[in-house]
Amino acid sequence: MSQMLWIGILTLIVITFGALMLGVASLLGPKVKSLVKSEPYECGIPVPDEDKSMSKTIPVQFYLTAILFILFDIEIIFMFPWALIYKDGIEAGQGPYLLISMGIFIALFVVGLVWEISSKALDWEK
Amino acid sequence: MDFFYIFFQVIKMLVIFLLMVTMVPLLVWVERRGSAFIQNRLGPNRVGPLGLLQLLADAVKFFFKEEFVPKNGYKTIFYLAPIVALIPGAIAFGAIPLGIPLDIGAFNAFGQTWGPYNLGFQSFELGIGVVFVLAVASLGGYSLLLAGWGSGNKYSMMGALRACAQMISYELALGLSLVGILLIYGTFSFNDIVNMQEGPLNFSIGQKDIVIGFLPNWGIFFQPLGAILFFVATFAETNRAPFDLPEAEAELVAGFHTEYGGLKMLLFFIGEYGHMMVASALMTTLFFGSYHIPFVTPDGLLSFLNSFMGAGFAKWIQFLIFHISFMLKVIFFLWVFVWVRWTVPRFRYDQLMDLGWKKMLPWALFNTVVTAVAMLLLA
Amino acid sequence: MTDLLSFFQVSLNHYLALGLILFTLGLAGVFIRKNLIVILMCLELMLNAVNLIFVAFSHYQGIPLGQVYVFFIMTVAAAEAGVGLAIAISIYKRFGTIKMDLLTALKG
Amino acid sequence: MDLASVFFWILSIPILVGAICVVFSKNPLFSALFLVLSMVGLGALYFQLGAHFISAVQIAVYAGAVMVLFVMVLMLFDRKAVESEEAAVIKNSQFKWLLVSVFLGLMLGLIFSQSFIAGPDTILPEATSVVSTKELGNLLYFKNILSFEILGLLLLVIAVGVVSLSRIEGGSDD
Amino acid sequence: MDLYVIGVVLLPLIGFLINGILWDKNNRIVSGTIASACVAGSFVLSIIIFLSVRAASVGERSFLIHFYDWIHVDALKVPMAFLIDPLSSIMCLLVTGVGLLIHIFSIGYMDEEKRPAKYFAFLNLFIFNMLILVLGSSLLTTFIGWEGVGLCSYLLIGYWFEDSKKADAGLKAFLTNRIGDAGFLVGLFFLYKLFGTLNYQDLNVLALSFNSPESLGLLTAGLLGIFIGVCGKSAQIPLYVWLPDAMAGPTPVSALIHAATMVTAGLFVMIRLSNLIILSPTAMAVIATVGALTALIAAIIGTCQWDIKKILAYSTVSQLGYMVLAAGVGAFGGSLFHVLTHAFFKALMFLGAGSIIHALHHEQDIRKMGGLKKTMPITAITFTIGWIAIIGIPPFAGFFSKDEILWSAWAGEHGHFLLWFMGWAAAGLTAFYMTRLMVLTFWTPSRSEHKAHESSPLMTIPLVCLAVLAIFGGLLGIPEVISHGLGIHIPHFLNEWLDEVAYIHVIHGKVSHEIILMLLSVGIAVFGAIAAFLLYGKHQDTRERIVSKAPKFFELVSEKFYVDELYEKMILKPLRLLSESLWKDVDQKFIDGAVNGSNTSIKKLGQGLAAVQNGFFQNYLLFMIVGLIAILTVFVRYI
Repeated sequence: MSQMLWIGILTLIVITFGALMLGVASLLGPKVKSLVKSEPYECGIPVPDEDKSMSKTIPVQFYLTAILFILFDIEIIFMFPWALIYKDGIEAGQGPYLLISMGIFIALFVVGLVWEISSKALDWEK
Repeated sequence: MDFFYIFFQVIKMLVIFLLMVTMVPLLVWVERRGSAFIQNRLGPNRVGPLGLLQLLADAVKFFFKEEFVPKNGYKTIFYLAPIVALIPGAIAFGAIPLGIPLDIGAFNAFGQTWGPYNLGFQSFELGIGVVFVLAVASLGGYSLLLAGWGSGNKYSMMGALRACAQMISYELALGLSLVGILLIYGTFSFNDIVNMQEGPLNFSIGQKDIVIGFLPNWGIFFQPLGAILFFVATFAETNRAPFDLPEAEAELVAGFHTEYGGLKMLLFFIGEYGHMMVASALMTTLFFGSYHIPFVTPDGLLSFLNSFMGAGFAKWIQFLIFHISFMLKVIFFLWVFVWVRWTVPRFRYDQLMDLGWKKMLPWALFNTVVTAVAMLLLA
Repeated sequence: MTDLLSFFQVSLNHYLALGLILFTLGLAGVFIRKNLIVILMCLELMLNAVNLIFVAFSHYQGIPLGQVYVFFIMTVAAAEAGVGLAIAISIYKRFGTIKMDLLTALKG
Repeated sequence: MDLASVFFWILSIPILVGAICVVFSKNPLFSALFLVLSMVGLGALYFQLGAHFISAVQIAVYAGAVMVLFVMVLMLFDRKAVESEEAAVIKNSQFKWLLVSVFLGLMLGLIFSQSFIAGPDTILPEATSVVSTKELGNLLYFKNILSFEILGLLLLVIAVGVVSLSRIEGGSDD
Repeated sequence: MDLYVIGVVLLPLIGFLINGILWDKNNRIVSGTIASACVAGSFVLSIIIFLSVRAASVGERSFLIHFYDWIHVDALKVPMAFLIDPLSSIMCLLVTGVGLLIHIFSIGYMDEEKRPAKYFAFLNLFIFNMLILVLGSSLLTTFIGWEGVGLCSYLLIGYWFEDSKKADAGLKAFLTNRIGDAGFLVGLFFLYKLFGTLNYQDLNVLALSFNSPESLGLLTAGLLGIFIGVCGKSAQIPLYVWLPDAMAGPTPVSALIHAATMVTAGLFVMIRLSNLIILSPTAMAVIATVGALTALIAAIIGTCQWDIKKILAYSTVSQLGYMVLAAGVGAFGGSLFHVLTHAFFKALMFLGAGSIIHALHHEQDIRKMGGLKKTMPITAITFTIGWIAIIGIPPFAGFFSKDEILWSAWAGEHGHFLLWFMGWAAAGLTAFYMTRLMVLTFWTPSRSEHKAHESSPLMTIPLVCLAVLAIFGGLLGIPEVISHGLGIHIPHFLNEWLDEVAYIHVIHGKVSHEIILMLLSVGIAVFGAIAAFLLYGKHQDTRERIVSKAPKFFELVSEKFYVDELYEKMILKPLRLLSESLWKDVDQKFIDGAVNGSNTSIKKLGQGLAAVQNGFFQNYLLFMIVGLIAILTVFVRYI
């Protein structure tokens, strides 16, 4: 239970350190208001916000990577407990059972991955 | 849970955090000197001996930079991003044991005797060490997204999205590569893992135990492929070296950093180098036997030291030696980071993602399956 | 004074109350907000509330099985969020908006 | 008031504040961030309740992956479509709020009446120790192996489904 | 014996079937001969039956021929069986005999008819039904014949259905008969309720042992019900309107159906139930008064008619009134005697009228006739014989039967002076209009533009036969007085014949009274004849004067007392109004309204509910939450 305490304390330390740094910087730093400076940094033709070409066509890759990340992340998380009990399982003679069950799971994992790769879902443009 | 125990704990945490924070300028110095050395030039040597104080000068300069927020950015998110960048690194680093636990004898102060304490040289030791670090690492992505969204301009947004996409892709490989080593160790807590790596390399095939004297019992020998995958994944995780396309100057105008300057930029650097330190620390603890010195066992060293100095003092020396060995290993890996950054050319984004999804992930999976089958067959 | 203090002594009810409040907030969110993404988020909130209650009960009843179910709920919730957002995106592409009050095609 | 209670009250503040802000904030992105906050708070609470591995999974999966997806998707939409004048909606749906609050009142009445009748803690056994991941693993892989395999299948189906969903006409393959 | 009965009944049916098959062949000789042959066959068989019945000893003269059980429902057992006994055998003779003559006549009559086969088929069917009616062993089997006969009368009256008036007449006949049949059925039910059986033989046995005064009311009701049927069929006061209109059919049909056979069916049933009728004096009083009234009124109307067939129709109604009067006063033998005699001379006169009409190319108005004495000698002679018979001149049949009825009306224990007086007056009027008819058609100079010529032998032979029968018909029942007067003992043949079957009463009036009555009736007949002869002969002007003195009365009489218009106003109009209102208000507004109303309301309900499903998913959630709250409230209160 006490470990919670230390984690809490550590986060507090970090946050205060960061806030302190920013506070001091904003205090010490000069305050010169000028329009140009606060312009968003643009290189090349500034694209007005409204008709952003992105409004209708959404690059699918970002979104796809994220969702596939979630799915495979969960599959990896499922592997952790298995990894832990695998060694004891072998001693207890349950080794093959565990291997096969996880084998099926990994097979599904592989099938999903192969399908993803073959379906060119993750291909980014050049 | 008496007063002194808490006091010592807090002191310990502060020391560890400051250790990390002070390491950062050092690393920057190493980076600048290293890159100069690789590119056959001198690097900063004006300020202080060998340019060591250069970083101090930079820090002071940063303090006096002006703070401003871009026009259509979100003020709160803009300021929140640097702080969020700090947190994951620091907390992850806190979980990793930096040295041998220190036990302080009973002493009396304020009229009562305070019992002996055994302080582990880490902020907090958790039963779920490894997966905790992974979880906290996954929070790292938010700083990028917040920075991108807060600064309001299209380039930083695109840069943030790309950086985040890259990070999460390699997080997969990171997690999967760890599964292999976890299969071997069978536990999450770092202390157990470190204790398992003591003494010469020994494993059992069938009923016979095989001991190889000249090799230390480190994780690398059990999981070579896992180690390599892990190390490469950490490169991508920290947006370092070959994988630093998102905030590469030439490509996307420094990606999500574009709008940041001054101290906020420094905080981002601290965050980045913090992640690097966590990565190398993980590397050493999981695969290179943390503070263990190859042919020396902690008790052996202690008895050797007792032979020519007092018991209490010997314990401190032993604590110090092991800590130094751990730090040496970490510094070595940090150097590898710098070394790789200035030698390997940068990946193109789609190559980078392909590597992550189509190369690293399958290999990590392969590695896990092979280890599992091997363990079963050789049990 | 003591029963006031005892109120602060945390028991299962407190966890249930917290979970319930979260659940109701989530329900209200789904119920009132018009933005599809926010609705999905509130859905996640409701599921988290359920997880909390599961863990609380498993902790206080001493049955670790509760946590296994939390495990399953998390995966299903994650999958559901993914699909939900996929649909949200295709709706956005198709109708240009994700305001729920405009999406009333499915009616009697 | 042992340490556990203190932690509960401390942690419940960010969780509740986060949850309320999720429902009430005008900008969906802010509601997403507050949701992350509330999820991390919940993770800490799970740790508190002895479910260490579950708290790590909560932070890694929920806070670390699902919410990243939400934030990414929100960033993909352009501002106009996403930020909608929601304030009015929240304000003028008093009846719905009434309904929800009635529901809350009833449930709370249910919970607390239950315990008061039987006394604050008689009905509930004393808190038990921490559940180790190994124990969890044994349960998962020996007793619920079937649901585990089905979940694997589910994830596969979702993976395939999502890709095809995002490929529906209008999807930009550029 | 069974074979003969089957033969009698089935032969006309076979004739009907054969003609039915030859439906649209227009060879009247072939179909005519087939029909007549069949009826002739059944006539011969009925003679054999009559003789065998006569040969049987007096006691057991009734033979029951049982074919199968038609209706067998626990208590109710109605056998399909024929009863051969004196009454049915004599009726059989009458039906087939007169039927045969009329068939032969109609072969000649139907010369320019398109489809004679159809006509002869219907005629045979009619004979077949009449035989079933007559031979039936129980009231129900009689009822079958009763209905069949009604059907055939409808078909034959409306034979030329192209002419809507004739079709309406047929319909009118059928409907009035139906009303009568309804009454008949009610009576049937009462009797069945009372006696538990409908067979005549059982009924007669039960009647003898009937002595429960409290069920007398039920018996009277039953009998009156049956009497209503009789009124319908035999055209008595309330339901006689159809007979005059029935003249729309071909004349042989009128002769057969509306003179000889069908109309007498009612009487046949009354005679069958005579033992029952005797038991209830009230029923007899009702029957007698209705009979007398019909006789008087029909006679009055008959005096002012100009259509030859109408005159004969009203005279038939009046004569039927006599028969019913006889039944009413208990002289069942007398009524059967009058049935027979009337069949002969009325059929004779109808056929005579038929040949006149045939000759004058369908001219029926006697004002346009005249002078036929010379041009159609045989018809004229036979017609005069019929005329003498009907007005009741002693040697001829008419006198004896009418006299017996009047005598029993006067002297019978159920008789009454008034009844006799009405009968007597009707007899005078009958004489008046019959002689009027004779004068206008035969004796006055010809007024018709057609050149009349004697009909073919086919038509005249039946006329002659009937004339002979009309003359000698009277011998069947010579009253005691006359036979006693003449010294030779001629048995009242008919009464003895019917004794074992029906109730034959014996009148104990003084002989002098009887003789005086006879003289009175002959006197009134002669007076009527002379009056008509003068008024329509030379002294046309006095007739005009009498008529001008009370024009409205005569106009009333010629318009048949506006009975039809009365019915129209009293019964049909309200009926029509009722049905119209039922149709408009009840059916359309109420029932349709309810039906349409229900589906429109459901549609509205549906639309209301559909509005709820308006696509806003939050609404659906609203309902869910409301439901949840409801459950919770229940739960909270009951934990």
